[in-house]
Amino acid sequence: MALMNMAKSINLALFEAMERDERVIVMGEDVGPDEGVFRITEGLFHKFGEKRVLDTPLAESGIVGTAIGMAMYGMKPVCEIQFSGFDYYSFHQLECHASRFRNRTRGRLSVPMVMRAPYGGGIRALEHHSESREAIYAHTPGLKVVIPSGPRNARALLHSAIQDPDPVIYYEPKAIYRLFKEEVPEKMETLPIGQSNIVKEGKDLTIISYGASLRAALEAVELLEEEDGVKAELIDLLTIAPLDATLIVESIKKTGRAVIVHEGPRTCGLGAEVVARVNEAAFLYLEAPIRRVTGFDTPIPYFSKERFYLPDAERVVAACRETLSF
Amino acid sequence: MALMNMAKSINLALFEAMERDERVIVMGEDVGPDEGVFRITEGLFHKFGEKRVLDTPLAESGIVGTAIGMAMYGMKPVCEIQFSGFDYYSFHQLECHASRFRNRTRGRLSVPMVMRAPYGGGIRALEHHSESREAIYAHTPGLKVVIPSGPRNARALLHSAIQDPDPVIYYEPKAIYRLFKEEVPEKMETLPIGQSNIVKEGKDLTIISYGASLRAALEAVELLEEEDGVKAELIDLLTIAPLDATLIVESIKKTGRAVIVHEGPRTCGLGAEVVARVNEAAFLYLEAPIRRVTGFDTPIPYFSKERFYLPDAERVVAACRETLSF
Amino acid sequence: MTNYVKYPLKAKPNSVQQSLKVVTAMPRKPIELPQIEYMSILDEDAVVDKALEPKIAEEELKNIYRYMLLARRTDERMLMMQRQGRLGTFPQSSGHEAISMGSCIHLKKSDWHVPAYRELAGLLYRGWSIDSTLLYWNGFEEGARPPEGVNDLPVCVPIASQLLHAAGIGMGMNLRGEKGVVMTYFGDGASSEGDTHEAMNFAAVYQAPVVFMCLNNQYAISVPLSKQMRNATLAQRAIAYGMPGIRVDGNDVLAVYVAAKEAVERARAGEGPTLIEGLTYRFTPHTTADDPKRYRSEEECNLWTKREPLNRFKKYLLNKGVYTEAQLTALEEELDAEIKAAIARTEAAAVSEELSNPLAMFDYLYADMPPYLNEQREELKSHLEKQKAKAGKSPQHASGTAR
Amino acid sequence: MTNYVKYPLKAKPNSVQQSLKVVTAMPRKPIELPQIEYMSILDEDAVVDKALEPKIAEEELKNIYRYMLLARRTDERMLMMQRQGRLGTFPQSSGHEAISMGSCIHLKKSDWHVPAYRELAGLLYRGWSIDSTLLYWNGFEEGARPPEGVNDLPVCVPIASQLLHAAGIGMGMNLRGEKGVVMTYFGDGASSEGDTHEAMNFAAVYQAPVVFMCLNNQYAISVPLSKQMRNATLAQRAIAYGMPGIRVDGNDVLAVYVAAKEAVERARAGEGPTLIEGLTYRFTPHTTADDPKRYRSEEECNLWTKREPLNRFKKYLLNKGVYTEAQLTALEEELDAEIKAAIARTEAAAVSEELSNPLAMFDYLYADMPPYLNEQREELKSHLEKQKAKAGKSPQHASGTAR
Ligand SMILES: Cc1ncc(C[n+]2csc(CCOP(=O)(O)OP(=O)(O)O)c2C)c(N)n1
Ligand SMILES: Cc1ncc(C[n+]2csc(CCOP(=O)(O)OP(=O)(O)O)c2C)c(N)n1
Ligand SMILES: [Mg+2]
Ligand SMILES: [Mg+2]
Repeated sequence: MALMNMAKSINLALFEAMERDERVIVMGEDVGPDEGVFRITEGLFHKFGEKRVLDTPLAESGIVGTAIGMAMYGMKPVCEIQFSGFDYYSFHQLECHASRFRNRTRGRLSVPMVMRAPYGGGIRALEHHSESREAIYAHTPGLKVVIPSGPRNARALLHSAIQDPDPVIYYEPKAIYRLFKEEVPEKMETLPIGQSNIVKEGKDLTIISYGASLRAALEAVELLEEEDGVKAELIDLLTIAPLDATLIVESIKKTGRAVIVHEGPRTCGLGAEVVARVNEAAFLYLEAPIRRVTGFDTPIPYFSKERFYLPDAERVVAACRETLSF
Repeated sequence: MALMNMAKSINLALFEAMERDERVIVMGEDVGPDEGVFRITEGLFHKFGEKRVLDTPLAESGIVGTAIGMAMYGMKPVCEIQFSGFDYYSFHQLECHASRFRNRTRGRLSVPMVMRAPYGGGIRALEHHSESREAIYAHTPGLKVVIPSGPRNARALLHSAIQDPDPVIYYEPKAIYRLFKEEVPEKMETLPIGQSNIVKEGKDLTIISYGASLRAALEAVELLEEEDGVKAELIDLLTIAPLDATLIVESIKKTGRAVIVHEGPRTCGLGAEVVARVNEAAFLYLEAPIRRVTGFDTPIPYFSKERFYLPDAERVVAACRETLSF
Repeated sequence: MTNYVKYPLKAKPNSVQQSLKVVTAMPRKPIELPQIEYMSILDEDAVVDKALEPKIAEEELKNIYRYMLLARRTDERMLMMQRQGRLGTFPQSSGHEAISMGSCIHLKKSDWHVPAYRELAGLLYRGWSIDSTLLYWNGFEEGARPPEGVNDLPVCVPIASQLLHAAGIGMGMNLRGEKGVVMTYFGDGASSEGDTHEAMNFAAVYQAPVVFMCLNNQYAISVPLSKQMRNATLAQRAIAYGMPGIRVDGNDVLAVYVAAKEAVERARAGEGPTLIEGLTYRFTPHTTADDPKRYRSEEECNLWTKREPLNRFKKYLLNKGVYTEAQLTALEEELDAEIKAAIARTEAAAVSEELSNPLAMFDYLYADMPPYLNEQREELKSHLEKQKAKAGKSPQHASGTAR
Repeated sequence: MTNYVKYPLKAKPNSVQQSLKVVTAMPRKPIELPQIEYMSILDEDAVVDKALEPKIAEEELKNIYRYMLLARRTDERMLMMQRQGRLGTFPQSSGHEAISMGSCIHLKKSDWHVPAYRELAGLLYRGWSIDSTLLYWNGFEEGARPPEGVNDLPVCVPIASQLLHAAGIGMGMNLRGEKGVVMTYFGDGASSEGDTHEAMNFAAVYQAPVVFMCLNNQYAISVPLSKQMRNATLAQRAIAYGMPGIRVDGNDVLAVYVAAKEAVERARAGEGPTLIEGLTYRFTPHTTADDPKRYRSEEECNLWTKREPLNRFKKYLLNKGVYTEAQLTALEEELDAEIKAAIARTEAAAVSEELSNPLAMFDYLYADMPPYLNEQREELKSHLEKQKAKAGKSPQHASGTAR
């Protein structure tokens, strides 16, 4: 066991994956000697050298497109897009190719690659450095999307992503890279893609969240317990696509009420999908409308005001109270 | 009045808009002497010449990015992406810029442009020529998204889009370009962006659709009336973003039941958003879960099997019956 | 602390290679640049430049001709089928056979072939069946499945995007220290896409063994070269990436052969990528849905049609005594029979249980089908079963919606 | 039939200009290509090449120096502020002043200036206040609002994307028959993006009056030129687009001045775009968050710091008698006061009611606010009001979540 933050545990997972499987390579802008703008690739260049840790030219489509080629060639590229706000540059490569080669070739070729990118607000960054648009990937058939929420699951999920035979988007909530530490077991772990986690059991309502927003949700759970005596069940999605609908639906069948919390824009966001699935599968159990506490349908504001955009515990608590008193 | 199909009415709108406003220019691949691969720009090059009808190099980001520049320079570019399946190449320009310049510059600059693209299946086209991913644009703050369903509203909506001071995505359901004709009034019309249309009033349930899927929905309405004596209310969204939530919600308050029909993938699609909005605004009126009849969460199959992917009247009818008997 | 984290944390500062010396002498002076050449060997009247003529073994010459011819005849037959409604819209490959065969003939089986969509000759040569081409353009994913043991990617529809895959495969060879060559194809229109730029730059930076074959047929659908670019040749783009570039007569299979041979040899020797521009002409419509009369003159088209590659190569082979007229007639008959057999096979296969099963749309998306996809599969399955049951009762078929 | 549809339906077939003649003579022969030059005028010891020295009016020389200096001093002050937590992370402009001022000095007010993010000198010269820079890098959109009457785009964060806007503006000028020039900026790293390729190609095809100024400071964050590209210079990329290109010493404002003047004159004369590469060095970290020791040596950095542009230009002006030492001291004082005043103003403005209102995030997204956005605005408004009411009761501030 070792106590570490999430930046470190992601780094550890990369290190371990590269050690155990020589097909794994890491590529992206500044991932080499600079060790990544968030230092997520710390030590990798030094240890594995320039044949396995590639500083690329500044071109996102180039990064993802060549990674697709390498994956089909038999490697396992883990490519980094420096900030998720720039991964639109390479979206066509993911949509047209990474997500489709297996289907297109009836299983003959496949694209076992991972695209990592720091996403989300909360670090006083510039425009285009705080986006949270995971729903676009969740809406893209053929991709899987995972989002960790802490050091231990970050490492395990990254291992699962790298070992997955299909392309996985691994979005890193950068606001919590160094926010807290956790015990991470010595032994390498994985975490099945497609399984969500009940962080805290409860009976009065279900709060569903993921990534950095989970912190606000956790805080809200405590506030609700302290101030209202309410026992909320908290689900950490961990995988955004494919959704663990069973877990969500079972919880809501128990509680009858739900609030979903994420920082991406509301319209057609993950929250909408969760509502739609619950509506389909647990309609008769719902005692109140499911509320969405999300980023607004605007670009996330420049950093002097980003905290008003990001869901915080107070907004979550308020939504829960409305749901509970419906 | 003149009877014409939708390909013709879109062409007419372009012609009229270019005649009345010399800032309007048309640009894209093969829009010049070739008059567009679907002949939507017929006659324009001949009439307005190469300063207003631009055959561009084969580069979608180039098309959208230079259109953004022209729009800020004071022009009104209407750019065509040859098939919506290739507009991912230019998505970053829309996400990072077209949708943001007004907000970024606190209203000082704006990007009054239209991006047109034929979308959707049903014409036995190649891979990447039948996509329906309008939800991505609907999920992007700062854009508006409209989708016509017939000759008359296609012309009116295109005029509204061109006159709009902000960027508008105008997706053309190519399956119905030449499927039927309609009387189109002589006088130029517009249709307010953000307003949906009740195509047929009913009381038993609400069917919500748009684009080419509306044809399946219409057929379903008739079948339901004939075979089950059910009076369905049919809403044609016309604008996908911003949604006309009031109209939808009012209808469902009346009928208590709804089915939404679109051909894009289900997860995080437009259907999810409609369900979520209704859940928020009309929870107590709902008598059954809202069902989604959509494309599946796979790429649309190659054309020998695309008809199994696209919602047809039978799938809509089946969903309506389930909803009605819930 | 565990073992896992006991690795060195600090990288050595990278000693930057400054390839760029600062020139301090002040006068304006020209920067030294590599040369870009034009090459043609076999002209349109089948006159050969003896000095440049490559020595090609008879077997190889026959192979080249065979696949050029097979592609041409298949293409022609497909056009007829398309007109009869037996095939979907497709882009003809006729006229592009020299670029395809003159280049991919240099590939070993273990090398990679990354086509765009006019490389039918190369696909057939590489081991794809005529059947797969027919299936592909008739809307069956099965036609995009590369044969076992063949290192090819299938036809690529999103323009220029495949060039990055080729670059990536080449990078992979280098990174893993494996010898190999990647041959990839793109059009003059494709040259304008950002992905083309990124692919050539990546290949150059990593010195990947990639040969970028540009089919400059002077049109991107209706858009002529003059509206596609201002530069006089595509070959000169090589200068932008610090790689060798050459323009050849793309209707001259010998010129393509020589340029591609040099490029492949460089790639195998670890000397990185090459850009080859083959100047040709698309004397057919863009696809069977296109009407070239809208945007170009018949004179222009006729002029270029005379320069097409197959006929001049045939004359060359006859002149050289590689074939007799009689042998060529026999060859035509042999290929015709092959094509007909393939058509019969695929038209039967298309209606077989296996290929007509719509549920396959769910089956290959992921290695393991996620639960929600399985639910959707069940949804469609039960819908189809209900339809079937109903169809048993009424003759009206279910898929009769307006579209 | 109405009037609306009575327009001619058939376009004339386009008479394709075949800029490409087919070379029928067979031997391999070189294609003729334009030359790319290197130019430097004022060397690092302020020795000037008299033959190349441009004649610049004294007022203009002073203007150039003034804004170079103002940018440098603002940048230095901002660094201090950033270290004190009074500003966010920002990319320093120090060292890039010659490229910025040597080029944008040729713009008329009605011309367009499309920066990346190291053109502080140019922005100030064009009429942006120091205040807007301070606001921008402190997380206020208000800092991205171009001043009235100034045809500039704001700082652009997504690399290379602004080049297409510049090309589009230039195309607009041509299409509307309006005279004008667009000056746009990008880095060596930016040169690898697909958008850069597409922008140059569009500008060339439409002969748009655009000057592409490349700030080649030899690093993209940590990635050195040698990993960014294989070609020896960026200027030679001009050949790929059939446009003139030149490399200049980017620390030599006179060389930049001359190259940019020629480019602007060509653009105004309808002769299309130019690519200018200014070779310089980023002697600061990439941004205030960067640690260059990780990837480059101090020796290299020191070597290049000596070549920085401000000092040599100052010496030149002193030698030429444009300024006396005393005048320069006075200028320093004047600019220092300007900067201090701007800091005071913006630190007050930042906490003003107007600039600190979070509801502004909804107010400028569309010309007319759609209903759902208004609902979300109301949602946030009432939330903030509740928070305020609560804060009145307890001292704990609401935004105290972990992030
Ligand atoms: C990204 C993308 N944009 C547009 C298209 C539509 N399209 C198909 S072929 C073509 C022209 C291609 O021209 P070129 O690269 O010269 O190849 P050619 O067809 O002449 O061989 C276009 C625009 C596409 N398939 N992909
Ligand atoms: C599309 C995109 N990718 C990545 C980044 C992150 N990023 C910011 S600056 C930079 C390096 C830019 O290098 P260069 O173009 O040489 O400009 P310089 O900073 O050296 O002036 C990177 C990778 C970005 N802003 N945009
Ligand atoms: Mg072509
Ligand atoms: Mg740089």
